[in-house]
Amino acid sequence: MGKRSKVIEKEEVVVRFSGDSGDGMQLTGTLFSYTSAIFGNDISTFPDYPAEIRAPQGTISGVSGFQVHFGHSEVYTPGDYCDVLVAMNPAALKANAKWMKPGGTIILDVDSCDEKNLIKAGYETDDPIIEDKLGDYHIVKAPITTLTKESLKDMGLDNKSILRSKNMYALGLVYWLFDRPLDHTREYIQKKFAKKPLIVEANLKVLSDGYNYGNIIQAVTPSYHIHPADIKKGKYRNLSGNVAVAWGFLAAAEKSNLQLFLGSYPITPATEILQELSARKDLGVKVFQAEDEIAGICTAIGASFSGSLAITTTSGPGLALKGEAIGLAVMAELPIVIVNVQRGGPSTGLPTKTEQSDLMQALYGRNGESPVVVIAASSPTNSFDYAFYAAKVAVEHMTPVILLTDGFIANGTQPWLIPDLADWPEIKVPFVTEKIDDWHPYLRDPEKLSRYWATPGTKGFEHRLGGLEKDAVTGAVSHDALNHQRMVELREEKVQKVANFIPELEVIGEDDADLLVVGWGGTFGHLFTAVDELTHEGHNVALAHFNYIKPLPLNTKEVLKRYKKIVVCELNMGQFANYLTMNFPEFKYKKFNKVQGQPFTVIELKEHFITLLEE
Amino acid sequence: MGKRSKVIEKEEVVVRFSGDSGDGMQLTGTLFSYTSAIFGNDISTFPDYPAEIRAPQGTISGVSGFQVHFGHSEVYTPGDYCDVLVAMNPAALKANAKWMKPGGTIILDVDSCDEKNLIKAGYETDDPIIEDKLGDYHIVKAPITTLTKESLKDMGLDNKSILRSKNMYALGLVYWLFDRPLDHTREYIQKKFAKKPLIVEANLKVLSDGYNYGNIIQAVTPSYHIHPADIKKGKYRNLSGNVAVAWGFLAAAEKSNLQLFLGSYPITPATEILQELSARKDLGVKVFQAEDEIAGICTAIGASFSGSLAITTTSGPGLALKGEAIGLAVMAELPIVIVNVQRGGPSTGLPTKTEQSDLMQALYGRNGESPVVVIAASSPTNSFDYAFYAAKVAVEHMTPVILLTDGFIANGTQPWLIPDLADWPEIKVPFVTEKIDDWHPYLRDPEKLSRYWATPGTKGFEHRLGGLEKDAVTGAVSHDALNHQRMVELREEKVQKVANFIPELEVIGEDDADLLVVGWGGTFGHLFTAVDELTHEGHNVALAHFNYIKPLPLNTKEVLKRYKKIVVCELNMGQFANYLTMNFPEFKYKKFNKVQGQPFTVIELKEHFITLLEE
Amino acid sequence: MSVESQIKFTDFKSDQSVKWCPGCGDHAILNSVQKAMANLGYSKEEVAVISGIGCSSRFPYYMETYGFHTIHGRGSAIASGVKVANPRLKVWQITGDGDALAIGGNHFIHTIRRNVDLNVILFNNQIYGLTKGQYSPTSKRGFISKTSPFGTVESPFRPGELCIGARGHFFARCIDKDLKHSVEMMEEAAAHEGTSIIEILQNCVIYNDKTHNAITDKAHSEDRTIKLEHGKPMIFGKDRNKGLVLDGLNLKVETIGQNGITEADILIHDAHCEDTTLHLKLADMEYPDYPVALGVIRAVKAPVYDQCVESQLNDVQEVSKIKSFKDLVHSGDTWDVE
Amino acid sequence: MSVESQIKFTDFKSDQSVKWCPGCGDHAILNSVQKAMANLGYSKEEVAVISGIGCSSRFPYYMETYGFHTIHGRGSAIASGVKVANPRLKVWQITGDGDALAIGGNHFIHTIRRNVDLNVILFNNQIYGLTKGQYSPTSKRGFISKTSPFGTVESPFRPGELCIGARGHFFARCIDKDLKHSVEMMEEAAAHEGTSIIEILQNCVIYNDKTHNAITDKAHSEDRTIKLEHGKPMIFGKDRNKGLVLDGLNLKVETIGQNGITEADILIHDAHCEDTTLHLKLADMEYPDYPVALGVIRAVKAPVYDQCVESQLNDVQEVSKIKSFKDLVHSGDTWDVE
Ligand SMILES: Cc1ncc(C[n+]2csc(CCOP(=O)(O)OP(=O)(O)O)c2C)c(N)n1
Ligand SMILES: Cc1ncc(C[n+]2csc(CCOP(=O)(O)OP(=O)(O)O)c2C)c(N)n1
Ligand code: SF4
Ligand code: SF4
Ligand SMILES: [Mg+2]
Ligand SMILES: [Mg+2]
Repeated sequence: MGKRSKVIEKEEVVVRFSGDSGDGMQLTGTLFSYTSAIFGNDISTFPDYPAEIRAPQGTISGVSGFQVHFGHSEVYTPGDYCDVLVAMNPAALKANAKWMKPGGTIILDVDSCDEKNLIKAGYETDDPIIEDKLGDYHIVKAPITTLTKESLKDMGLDNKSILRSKNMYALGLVYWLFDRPLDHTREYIQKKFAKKPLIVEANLKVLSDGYNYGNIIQAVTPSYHIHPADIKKGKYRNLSGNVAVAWGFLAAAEKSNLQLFLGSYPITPATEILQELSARKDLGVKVFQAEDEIAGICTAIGASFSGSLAITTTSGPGLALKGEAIGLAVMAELPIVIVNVQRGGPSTGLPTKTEQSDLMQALYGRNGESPVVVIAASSPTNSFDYAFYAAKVAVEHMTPVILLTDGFIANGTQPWLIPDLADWPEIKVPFVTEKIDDWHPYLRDPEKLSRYWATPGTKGFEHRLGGLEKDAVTGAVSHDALNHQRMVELREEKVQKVANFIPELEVIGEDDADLLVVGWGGTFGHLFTAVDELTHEGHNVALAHFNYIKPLPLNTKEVLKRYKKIVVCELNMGQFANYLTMNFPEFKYKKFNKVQGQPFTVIELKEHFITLLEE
Repeated sequence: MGKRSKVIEKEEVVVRFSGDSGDGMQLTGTLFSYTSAIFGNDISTFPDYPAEIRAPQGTISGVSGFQVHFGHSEVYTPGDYCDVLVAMNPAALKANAKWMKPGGTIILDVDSCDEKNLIKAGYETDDPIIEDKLGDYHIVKAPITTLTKESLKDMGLDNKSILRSKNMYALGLVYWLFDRPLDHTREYIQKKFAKKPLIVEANLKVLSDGYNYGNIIQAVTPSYHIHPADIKKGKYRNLSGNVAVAWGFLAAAEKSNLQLFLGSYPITPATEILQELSARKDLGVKVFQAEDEIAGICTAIGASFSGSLAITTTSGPGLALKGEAIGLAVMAELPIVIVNVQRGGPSTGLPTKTEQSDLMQALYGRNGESPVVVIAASSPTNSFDYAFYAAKVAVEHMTPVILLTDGFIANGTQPWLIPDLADWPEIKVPFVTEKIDDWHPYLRDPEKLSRYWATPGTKGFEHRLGGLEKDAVTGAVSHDALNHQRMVELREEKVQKVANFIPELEVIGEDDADLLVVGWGGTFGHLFTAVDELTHEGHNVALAHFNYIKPLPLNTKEVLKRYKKIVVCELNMGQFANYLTMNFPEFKYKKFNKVQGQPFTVIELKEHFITLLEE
Repeated sequence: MSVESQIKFTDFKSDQSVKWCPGCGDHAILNSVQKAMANLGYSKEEVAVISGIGCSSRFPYYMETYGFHTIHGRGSAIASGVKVANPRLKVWQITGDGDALAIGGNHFIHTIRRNVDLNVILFNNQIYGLTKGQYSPTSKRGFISKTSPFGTVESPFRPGELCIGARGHFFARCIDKDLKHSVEMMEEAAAHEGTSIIEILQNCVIYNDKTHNAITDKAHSEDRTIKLEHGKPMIFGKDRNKGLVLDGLNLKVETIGQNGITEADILIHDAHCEDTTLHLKLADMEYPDYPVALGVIRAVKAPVYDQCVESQLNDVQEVSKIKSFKDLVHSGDTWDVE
Repeated sequence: MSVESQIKFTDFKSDQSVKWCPGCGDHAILNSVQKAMANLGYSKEEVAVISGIGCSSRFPYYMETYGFHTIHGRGSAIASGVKVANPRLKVWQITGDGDALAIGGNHFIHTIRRNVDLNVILFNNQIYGLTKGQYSPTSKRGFISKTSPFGTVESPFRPGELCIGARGHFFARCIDKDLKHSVEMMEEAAAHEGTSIIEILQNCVIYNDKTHNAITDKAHSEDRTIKLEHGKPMIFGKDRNKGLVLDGLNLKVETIGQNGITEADILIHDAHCEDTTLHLKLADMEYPDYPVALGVIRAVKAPVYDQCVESQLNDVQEVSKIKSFKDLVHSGDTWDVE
């Protein structure tokens, strides 16, 4: 490695790879994040692709991006603003320049800045840097296309394949920028194209040439230095929220010794869970790709009746369709987990964007008094944990559980310390097998108020379930007035009893903080980072983040009571704040809401909290 | 009329006709209520039939009842407890005795009290009167079966037809009891059986003989005397809540000059609206009996797009199925009214019973931030009014409106002063027809924030709607972050603007009342009666009853502010109380809830209110 | 026969009192199902009876087996889940013309397409019974009901035709009150692997009384229906002298002994033939032009979904190196932090 | 022809940029629809294009007519509402194999059964395109996709068969890139009163490229497909020397000039015949056993729902004494309080 003009020491860095949908930016970003993770940084990533399958080339709506945030200490979000932007065409520059940190570095493929592309991107002059007033950034105007062609000119590759390798050139250059080894990416290339040696060779060459190009331009380009993070020892892998959910259920199935059954219908951004579990025939998962969302949940309810660990996965509009059937599971008191990966609504809304606007739907989107447990994951990797716990609660308490994630954590990835299932809690399945004298289908566990699970095939426990109101004792159909009242109350109490089996709400920060920030679900990373930074900056701010929504943790009231100022931050119009108000009207909640299909930014959160502190 | 042993003077009386499903009690009750109404009493009725189509004869689950409440002043409920019970068999007695007022009169067909029937009804001795400790009531042990047979013995009728006339004998006797004319019932019989002269003759004879039997037993039986009510002059008819809803839409269609379109799927207890409108081809109603609830609303959305006054009708589980499509109407900003006749839930629940547990579903049962207008009718006859206003709001504000009624008011009837449509407000349809220069599909009325209605067939206004987020100005698909925020807010504001066009909340009672009773929807009659009686008994109690739920009337806060004690009474677990808490957390709400598939009783309400007053 | 076959049909009766209207065809069907299950030597615990909502769908409550009275129209989907999760169960679905063909139409056709091993008993009374008398998707054009006071303007589905249109492999038809034949049909359906549809012409005494009478009435039934049996000639009539022959591509009723027709000219019923042509024609025959076909009209072997799911699992598991959660999470790209 | 017919197909293009993948078959179909509408002399305001959700369903945005991109699977129901409410409109429904046959299956078959006057263009690419490549109800058994990495274990629907099973009266098939023929099919569908289904074999370049290639590939297309025309013999092949004949109840491919077969032996296509036998056989023909049938396979007159609704209204209104709300509320049992 040669001498560098300037090395910028950083705690953490955000890099964004962006280009046209066809430019391979998702792969580039993924490879970079792997290398960083293996190097020992903590990372968080987020892909951001167009709503269209193949949006028009060269336009802003066709820009595909992949953001990697990595650092020397723990990293909780993919980052709001980036230090380094790789822009493979003018549209990528146009779309992303507003997300640059002051003083950052932009690597631009200047070859792509021809008139046609500039116009498509909406530039009016031939100098996008000047036009967008980017003079204060370090601009690396790299002729990436030319250099790639140059690099491969003697290899006998067709032009299309050559252009396809541009992304490896850019990646090589970024590796140089951060002084990272090429080994992992080399291995990947060799494995992936094993059957096409020429392509392997080309990609490896371009990667190195990109790296070396860094050496050539080092006199004028700053490079970055980020130490490895001090993270827990062990074996890691990258995990996205959607795969984490799938795997959480696999773990629960293994721990409970139940067969995993998924009934589902594809829908963005939840489809990947279905896809992952469809591939898990090796672990005996039965996946039923249903004709619609209703059949998705109904096959799962049937499988639950049969004694499987039954789940269904969907996103907002699909959850709306499942409402009636969820009510059946409530009445029949059968275990089932409904995963809702929230996206922008209402209606078809913004299907590829994130939002938290299905909370009320999860709580109340059914006829009658129809209580279910609602749990929300708050990061890509803890989606594994909450899928596991959702399954555990469903089975042990014989209740439907709605697990909420969102497009942001579902698509984002984080390094995941591979767990040993032996360390995870047992899941005790309330099967009945031996004859109990006064058994009846609605006999209840006194502690949980849940009934037992007698599954077809078990001799002596033949019984009938159904959606009509049931006698609290015999389980037979009952139209009795007082029995109905009792059952309505019992179903609610049963759900409330779950509170005795979940952890208490933890507060990050001091008991006497001047402001309690409250959040739930996928906003954790941003809220935590904002609160953490403010704390380091000397403010007394605390964070209470909820994963258990219904029932709320037992100490919720006690926590809220401690703080004079509470602000509930959500990516909706205030649904959780309203829910807290219903439950604890004695406290005042300020609301901070954003409904833009985008996560919060740490900066806007901090600004807002500071204003609140000063109020 | 001969001399009577005792005439009981009453302000109001509750009569319950009850017998086996096959005994014709619904008709008997209906005829009696007509006669009372024509006589000039105010009335309120409620039928109460078994969940089964034909429940086992002679059993309690097979009892069919019809209750009539009529009085000399206004009558708001069908009454909790009855003064007079007609029991055609032991099961009817068993099922209803607990609903008798002290000192009331029971007319029992003693012929039906054979061993078989007594056992079926669950009696253990051969004297049900003693067994059920009914000694304090006036018991008229009438051998109705024998007397009917006797009466018709020379007519050459078959035994089945003779037994079918029993109900007319009982009805005749009840007419004697209340000194009511037989004319209307005679006319009815003549019209109904016009083609069967023998049956006409038989029924008329039995009716008279029943009446005359009263004269025979008068020495030992008290009779009742109720003066006509002082009700508004005019032409009246009887109206049930379901027919009222259907007619409200007919009125709105005529006023707005729109074609009425109903897309629906049968479901208890909403089917009658579909049936009534299916019969209204004379008024040009297009009814689409759909394959399911989803198609029901979707055809209506299509018809709305085409420019019809489009409605869909259902009950709880059906509303759950319509959630996704309601979201589409929210996004497309098309007018549509969704009628939900609430029944006992969750799931299939108690389909023939009443409940108010779909309020949260109506408000939130969809994905995303998806605001709609929610209106609730509060009596059988004002279901007409609120159907009309629901249609008016939907069309004038270009928004989906959910109209809530419930099984109780849907099946109940009241006399209805036939309106003159000329007195009803206009419905101004926001059609665009003439070319506007900068017209675009999301151009908004500045006052209402609603868009205009350009329907296919209108030249020059071709445009595309859809469920994806729309640009606030052009209406084109937009993934823009800030536009989404703006649209989410706009849709909410549009619904809130409706508050400027609806009446303020009225309080019945004093501004300084010690207790404000709050209710919504179908509980009005019971709440009002309870509050009214307490007021007459010297308590200072007021009632605020809501028909507009979303948006709430503009003066809601101001009303609530006045009272120190507020109790929200609902047939659910506290959904409206929670909703008020969300909106006005500054007030404290006590909850009085009942979830038994039954309306409140005035007595339990009064008792509870008195306890609260004493607290 | 196994010991299990000692079971009596009364063993399948639950303790709940049956609440259908007196005279309703459902009573007879309940008996047939119980008889068939006893004949089949089922044990109670291996049976799951799944229904949707409707008068007919109250059925599971009356069966002393595992049962699930679910929600309207979703019986097929729920039953599919029950069976796929545990293919060892005998899964019987009870449904009505509204439940299966109105709200449940999509699940009905997809279940048939997938060929999940269910025995589906479709009670066709051409009416919505439970909601008190509205026309259904099988009501005849012009039918007058509470929602069609001037007659419907819709053509009905013909369940057999729809079943075959959805690539169905088993379709049979029988009459509620003909217990013996109904029991036979149920046994055949049970023997068939894959989705078996039995359409039972069921009488609703209250809202659509006698709708099937033209053909089910004892006086005419033999002349107006034909009981098909695989491998047997298609002969019918009180005098067993009428039969079906092929006339070009059409079926035709002929009288044996007239126009030179002999028994040898009569078509032989082949329920097992893959081709749907004749099955469809038989299923679609309507009185008075034709006798209405009863019996097993179509019974063709085909891959069964729940079995395929199992065997694909087995195949993959045999070759896959991933045997446990642990294998999975340690496969692919991982790294160590030391 | 009227003045309206002066309209050009470009008049039907909206100002929105078309966002399908380059090379997607949808582009060609868009052109065909616009050409057909221009040929039909439609005016823009009388057309309503209704779709569900899917790549194909983005179609309405590209049409300068009234349009509604609704929710997944519900296009048929919404289009039915549009048409029944205003029968004067030309209502075209755009749908995909997932939209129409997975989630929308029930509305699809009921719309067909009712025979609502819609022109339904079914884009069959045998894949869920918009959600990025899962198998659909028309994907072939064994098909490998993101949700069937080991091959599906389901048999596909055949849209023509399902359409006929639902009592369909118009079914046609064509190929995305064959504009001329597609335009013809659309004109025929438009001329047909009642539900017209056109299945278009559409190529998804990204997730299921070349799935139809065996038959749509220029080199073989003429030998592997047959373009049916009403009243014309069923002849096909590059050399126009192959034809379909009847062999018992089965269709058979013969070569004219071989085995003594002459043109006179070849079946004549009768699209208007009520009986479904041959239509079904034609619709079900699959390569390589048969050529795949293109063209109008079935086009039979039948009562049209939206027309029946109107005429029933008129009939009742003619005889009813109730002409207004006022008449209604004053009819029947009323009384005066004075
Ligand atoms: C979601 C939903 N929609 C509608 C209903 C009302 N409903 C109950 S049964 C039924 C039709 C029953 O008809 P069918 O399946 O033919 O059964 P039958 O009563 O005739 O045996 C309807 C419309 C319901 N219970 N749930
Ligand atoms: C209620 C609902 N469920 C699922 C989806 C996700 N989804 C959108 S399009 C689609 C399938 C599209 O397939 P197809 O109709 O064949 O259209 P193509 O994209 O192939 O043209 C699915 C599953 C959705 N948008 N809404
Ligand atoms: S209503 Fe008809 S189908 Fe229902 S139980 Fe009665 S007779 Fe049977
Ligand atoms: S994904 Fe397939 S169907 Fe969708 S636009 Fe691209 S090529 Fe066409
Ligand atoms: Mg039926
Ligand atoms: Mg497709």
